[in-house]
Amino acid sequence: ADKIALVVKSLGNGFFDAAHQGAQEAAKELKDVEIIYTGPAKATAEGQIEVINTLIAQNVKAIVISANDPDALVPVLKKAMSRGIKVVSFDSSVRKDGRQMHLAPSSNALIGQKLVTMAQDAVGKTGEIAVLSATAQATNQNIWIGEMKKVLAQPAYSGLKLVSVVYGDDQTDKSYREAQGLFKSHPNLKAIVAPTTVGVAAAAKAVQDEKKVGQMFVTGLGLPSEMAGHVKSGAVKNFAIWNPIDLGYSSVHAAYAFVKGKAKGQAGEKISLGRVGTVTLDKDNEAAMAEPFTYDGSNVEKFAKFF
Amino acid sequence: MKAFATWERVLVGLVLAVYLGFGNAIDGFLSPYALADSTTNMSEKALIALAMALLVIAGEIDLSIAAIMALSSLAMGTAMQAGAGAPGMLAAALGTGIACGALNGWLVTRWQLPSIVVTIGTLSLYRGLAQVALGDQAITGYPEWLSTWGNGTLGDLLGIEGMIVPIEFGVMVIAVIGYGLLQHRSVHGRRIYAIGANPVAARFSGIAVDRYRMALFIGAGMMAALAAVQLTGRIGSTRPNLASGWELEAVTIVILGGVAIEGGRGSIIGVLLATILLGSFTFALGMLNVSGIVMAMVVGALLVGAMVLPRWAQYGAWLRALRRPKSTGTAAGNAA
Amino acid sequence: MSTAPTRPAGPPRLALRREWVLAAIILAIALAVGLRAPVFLTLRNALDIANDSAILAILVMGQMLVLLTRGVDLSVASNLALTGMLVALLGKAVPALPLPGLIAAALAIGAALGWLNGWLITRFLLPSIVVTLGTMSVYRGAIFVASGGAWVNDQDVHPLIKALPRDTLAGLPMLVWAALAVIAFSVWLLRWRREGRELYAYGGNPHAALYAGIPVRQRLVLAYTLSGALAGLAGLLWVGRYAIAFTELASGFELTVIAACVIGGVSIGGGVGTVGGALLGVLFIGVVNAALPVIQVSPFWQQAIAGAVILVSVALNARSQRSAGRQILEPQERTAAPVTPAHGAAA
Amino acid sequence: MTESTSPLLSLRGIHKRFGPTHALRGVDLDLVPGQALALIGENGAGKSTLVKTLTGVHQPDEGRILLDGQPLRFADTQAAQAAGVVAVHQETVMFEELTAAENIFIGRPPMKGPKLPGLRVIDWATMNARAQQALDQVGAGFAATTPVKQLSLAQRHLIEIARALSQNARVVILDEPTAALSQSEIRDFYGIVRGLKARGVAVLFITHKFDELFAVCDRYVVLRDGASVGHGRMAEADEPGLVRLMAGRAIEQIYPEVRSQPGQTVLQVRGLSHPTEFHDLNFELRRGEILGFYGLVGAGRSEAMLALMGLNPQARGEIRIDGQRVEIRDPADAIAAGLACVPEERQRQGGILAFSVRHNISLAALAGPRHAVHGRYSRGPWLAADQEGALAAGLIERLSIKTASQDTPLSGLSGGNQQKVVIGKWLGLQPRVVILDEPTKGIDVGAKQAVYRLIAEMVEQGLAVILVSSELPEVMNLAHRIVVMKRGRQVAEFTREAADAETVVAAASGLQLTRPHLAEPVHDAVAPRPSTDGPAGAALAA
Ligand SMILES: Nc1ncnc2c1ncn2[C@@H]1O[C@H](COP(=O)(O)OP(=O)(O)OP(=O)(O)O)[C@@H](O)[C@H]1O
Ligand SMILES: Nc1ncnc2c1ncn2[C@@H]1O[C@H](COP(=O)(O)OP(=O)(O)OP(=O)(O)O)[C@@H](O)[C@H]1O
Ligand SMILES: [Mg+2]
Ligand SMILES: [Mg+2]
Repeated sequence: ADKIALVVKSLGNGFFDAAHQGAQEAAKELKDVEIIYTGPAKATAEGQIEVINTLIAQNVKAIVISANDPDALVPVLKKAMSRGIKVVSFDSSVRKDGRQMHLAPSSNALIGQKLVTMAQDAVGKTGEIAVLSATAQATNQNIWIGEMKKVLAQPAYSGLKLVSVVYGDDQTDKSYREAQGLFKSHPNLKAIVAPTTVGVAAAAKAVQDEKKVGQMFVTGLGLPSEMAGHVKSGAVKNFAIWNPIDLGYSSVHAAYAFVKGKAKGQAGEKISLGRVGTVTLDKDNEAAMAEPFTYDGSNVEKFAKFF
Repeated sequence: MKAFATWERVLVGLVLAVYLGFGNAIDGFLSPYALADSTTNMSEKALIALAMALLVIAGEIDLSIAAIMALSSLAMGTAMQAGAGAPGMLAAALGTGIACGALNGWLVTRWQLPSIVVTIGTLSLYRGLAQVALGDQAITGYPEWLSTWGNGTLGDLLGIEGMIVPIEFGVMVIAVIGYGLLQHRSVHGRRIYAIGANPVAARFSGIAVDRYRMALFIGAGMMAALAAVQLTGRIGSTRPNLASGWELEAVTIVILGGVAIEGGRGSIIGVLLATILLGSFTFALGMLNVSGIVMAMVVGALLVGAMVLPRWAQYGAWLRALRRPKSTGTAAGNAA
Repeated sequence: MSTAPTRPAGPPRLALRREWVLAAIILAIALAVGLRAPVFLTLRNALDIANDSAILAILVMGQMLVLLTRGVDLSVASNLALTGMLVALLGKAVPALPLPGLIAAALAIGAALGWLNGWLITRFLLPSIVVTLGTMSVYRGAIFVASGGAWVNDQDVHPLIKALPRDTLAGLPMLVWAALAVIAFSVWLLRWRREGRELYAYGGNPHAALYAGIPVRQRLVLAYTLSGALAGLAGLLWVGRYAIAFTELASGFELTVIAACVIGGVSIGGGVGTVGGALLGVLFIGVVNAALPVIQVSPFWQQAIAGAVILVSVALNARSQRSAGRQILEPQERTAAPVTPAHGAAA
Repeated sequence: MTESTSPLLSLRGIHKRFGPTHALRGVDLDLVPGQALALIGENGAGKSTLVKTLTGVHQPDEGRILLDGQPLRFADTQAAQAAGVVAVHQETVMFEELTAAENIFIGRPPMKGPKLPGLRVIDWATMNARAQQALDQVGAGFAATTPVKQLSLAQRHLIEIARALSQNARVVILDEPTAALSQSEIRDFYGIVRGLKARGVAVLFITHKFDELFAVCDRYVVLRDGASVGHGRMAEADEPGLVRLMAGRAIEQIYPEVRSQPGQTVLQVRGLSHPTEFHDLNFELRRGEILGFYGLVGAGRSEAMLALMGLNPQARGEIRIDGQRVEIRDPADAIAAGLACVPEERQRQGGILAFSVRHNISLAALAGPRHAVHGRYSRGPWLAADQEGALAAGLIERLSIKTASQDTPLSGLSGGNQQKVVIGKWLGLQPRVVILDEPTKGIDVGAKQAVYRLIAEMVEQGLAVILVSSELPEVMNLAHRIVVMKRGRQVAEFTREAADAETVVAAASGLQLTRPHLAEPVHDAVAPRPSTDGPAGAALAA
């Protein structure tokens, strides 16, 4: 069987475990594929490089990776490609010359839009909102925050005021404290938008503990399994996430297409992603899978069983 | 102090066991490419581990060493952005490493503070400064020569076809030889042992203890800068979290190499062997697709196990050692 | 000074002056921040800080016991996370378990992990920094193995665990009560119990402790076991407070714990440190942590500031702890005779 | 003192090995209630090892310990204490951060509270009161609640003795208890030992000072190379005889004749002062001269010597070598200027226990480029094993250091031999001025004689020596001139001819010569103590 390696930012993260589940689904479908699910102990580029070196030594056919650093992985991935290994990045991208294609879970513009509309759904037309991000360096976080700012600049959202961006470093305690800090420094805050699964759960917990349920809402990107409780408590009205299972599934399909030579990595090329459909590569060899899916009280319980 | 004591023999045995055992069990583990790749695992860490080894032998420790790497890399990147060429970039990196090391050394010698506390503080400070300067940005677009240094092979450098030994490995070998000569064959090495074993007596013997401590911290800063240059070259980008957690890996290598954490004992050969052992062992585990966190766990267990096994048989070793009157190591050092 | 001061019965209260200085600094910071953001000086905020500091205080009490014996326990954060995870898993598997059972389980698991450190250190005569560096990785990895890398989420955390830190008693959250209980226990142990005094003795002079007939090995194992048990308790509270358990929980927190001890004047060299001082160290970190977001210091600055604070406080500590010398000359003569040598003038 | 009293504690055929070292080879001795037994032997004879065996620190490899005729084994120090065997060890056993009372009751504080052992707490009041009682018994003039870190070395020894007393011990072992005590304290100490004997305690007394043995001991046992080689009644023994037994040969003249005549001035010290330790010291030293520094323990001599070596940053003053003013900020400066110092605390300041004998000897000789011998034992910055080995071999031979090999770690040598190594370290450096701070502290007669010969030899070769000593005979017999210090001040200076024991002691202790007794207890510099009466002049008789 062809070995396809799924390299994630770090292991022990529900999101990537779900992606792994999708990858296994794809492998079952594609028959002669074996998935290696791996990642470093800490979410660093250096750790991923060590992992990739061992994958190269194993002669895997393809590497599907969510990068901790878009640039740092380029040299080692180039080495991999020079030894005939196909490289597809997903979720968090690798610079263009370090991979054959990138499969974004969704387009950044769509996510930015989604985050703002969810905030508006929660608090209404006017109010102060704040962003609780992961680390200050997280690429995708910063792009999404940038997109949000673009959307907020539109007249339709002029009532919403982004008062602060704070960083919880994807640590529960720090995120929690940052959320509390927001309550104090911005007494009129209406919503916290956290485009990170750790942050959104911690912020929801803080809202609950501060007994601010109903006055203040948390929204953002989160996993149904982690958020179900908070939706029930009322701290969270809605949140969104792309479907990580589908993302893992699609990435493996894309990688397989490269392994079998069905895809070459040219702009405009169409790549089939099995049951998810087909995507088209843009000039940077990037493609977006789908727009994020919104979860609320009506459907969260159902999805919480999956991821 | 003998360069090849019992512990080094144990390490040689373990290294052989890894190469023979895993070489048989894993396809391609002994292929030239895999061997060459596996050295990237260790080359930069060896540089900081060597500097750390000397510090630990002298009874000190530098937990900020990886943070210095981040700051040095940042300085180099900033120099590049300011239009500096290769000499300017290297000077910026080394200068920063030396400055950081000097600050550590100054705090330790001038204020007579325990280095473990000082460097926990400077660890936060240096990484924090890198974060202040870079924020959410990264510095990229490093020139080709730097990338070659980090990723190239000696074959590329010397024009020999098929010589796939990475340049970084070559640098490591040179550093090991240099440190080995310094520590085992020079007067300075002897004095460093003396400082670690009994700083008070060393001072009474006319050794400028604080000057040596200062030099060792500065040396650690320089090695961190060198490692940072290589690592930056290898990955082509600078971020505030560069090499995060490497300080503990360096300490692990040093201890596994048989350097006594209380100072006064240890060998460079041991550090080299420990570097190779850890590098090859984690590479082999990686090829078995053991996940990173479990690998860290195995390495932790290896560290404890390696220390425990030789003592397993000595029942009551603990009491015996306490009974031997010994000079008050660290306490005396602080009092001096 | 040759006349010994007579003082009331009890152990010497060390470095009293230094502790007042630290308290004054903390007060000054709080007031300065309060000027810019009055919300900082409310009772509510004080309670928040107490709440945030409670877990740190519990861990610091344990760490202090170990530091007193010239050791260090780098594995506390991993122990906390592993115990937290195991208790969360236990709570998930046995929903009927009552709260005392959960607390007992947390204490027992934590104590067992701490005991292992102590056993390795004393049985094989290993330096604590090495052993706990190793077990730090081992315990962390064990979380991954135990949980299969999966998270225990809000809805899976045992409701009693979640409720524990939030419940209040007499107006104070249980989290704070737990910390107070641990502090009381530490005072009792270190001031009123033989075991506690012997930890000071051992830390001051390990070699002599053996001659003095102190059961050294038991005492060391006790220190590590207690540090572990308190880490276990902290793990339960942590998981309850944040309603989540995962592999990277509290990673890196050991350095904060040690920093709090050091700021509070507990010596890395052993034998020196008081409960009061350590608590001030905790409070200091709590106040600074709470102040930074409130006065809207850029998050990028936080780590650098934390580092600088540690350095300044240890430097100040070192200064005030520097001994005044032996003073062979009689004081009145000393003041009478100027220091500058009369003969030295003709150089 | 009759022979008929049956022994309380007996040792029969005790053997103890440390790896290749056979430290005890068949020791027999009996301790009788109400008597003091002197244990005599050269350095490394095994005295301390025997003590540790008796107190449960070490287990004997062979042989039996009998208490009241019953064989028993002391598993640890606690077991020995429980059986009433208590020791004041050679190395001080103190906890600096704790109070005197806690030190006395460490490991066995009085407890109070409910019957449940887990809930009982320390009874501070009782403990302090009982500790104060024990301290008063030994004449210590400080409060039991004083933290030990505020006390002097001598006061710490008193605490140790108080600890032994407070344990109602049946057997008290004193391993060189007087090494750090001043003359007057030693006399007080005799009273304490006599008190112990009067209470029916069996005392084992170890010291290298014979006058003490004759003053308080009833019987003796001589140990040589780990075996008992003689025993008898103190009253029937004489010093030369004991020395012969100890050394296995006769040692006649302990003090060599110092024949050298002082030449031109090498070292001049002017106005050496320190804010708290000493004030306005002025002296000079000539080639081939031995300058004695006498004073009571704690007079500040060591501190002054540290200042000469650049180890006392607060010290001020002018130092000239050959008339040239030198700046000394660090020992390296001092060594470059030709000064060398054998410090007082051998294990902490002098040698590196983990280093081999060779490496200890060569440590200073591998000196920096500023020193005369630079490059002689190394090739540039590189080590030269043969030169180093030759240096070590030469000094081991010259000082007759007893060691298995050059590679033996210093920790494997006895105290006297360690001291020789530390002195030897400096001889390799060929200094101009050698400072010896209590060079014979805790070493045996044989070793002392060797050290004295060495000193004489050094000055004959033109070196200048400063000899700091608290033993009057030492300075009286060796020094050309004697400087006396008292409480940090230089109070008198004598030439050898002009000095007599009484005058010198009087100067050191600040007593008027017209006073009838010299024995009037002297206020120790570090901590004045109330007077207790001791027998007159006994200590000075040697
Ligand atoms: N723990 C130990 N390990 C190895 N050798 C030891 C140990 N303790 C003592 N020895 C050796 O045993 C011998 C006897 O030493 P011991 O300390 O008993 O001598 P001592 O008679 O007390 O001498 P001193 O008068 O110098 O105190 C010495 O050769 C010493 O080096
Ligand atoms: N109160 C004390 N605190 C700390 N160290 C002490 C104290 N008293 C004595 N010492 C140490 O013990 C050693 C012997 O002390 P000592 O009383 O002999 O004083 P000294 O300054 O050396 O005077 P001298 O050599 O004239 O006796 C000193 O080197 C000193 O380091
Ligand atoms: Mg002895
Ligand atoms: Mg002295």
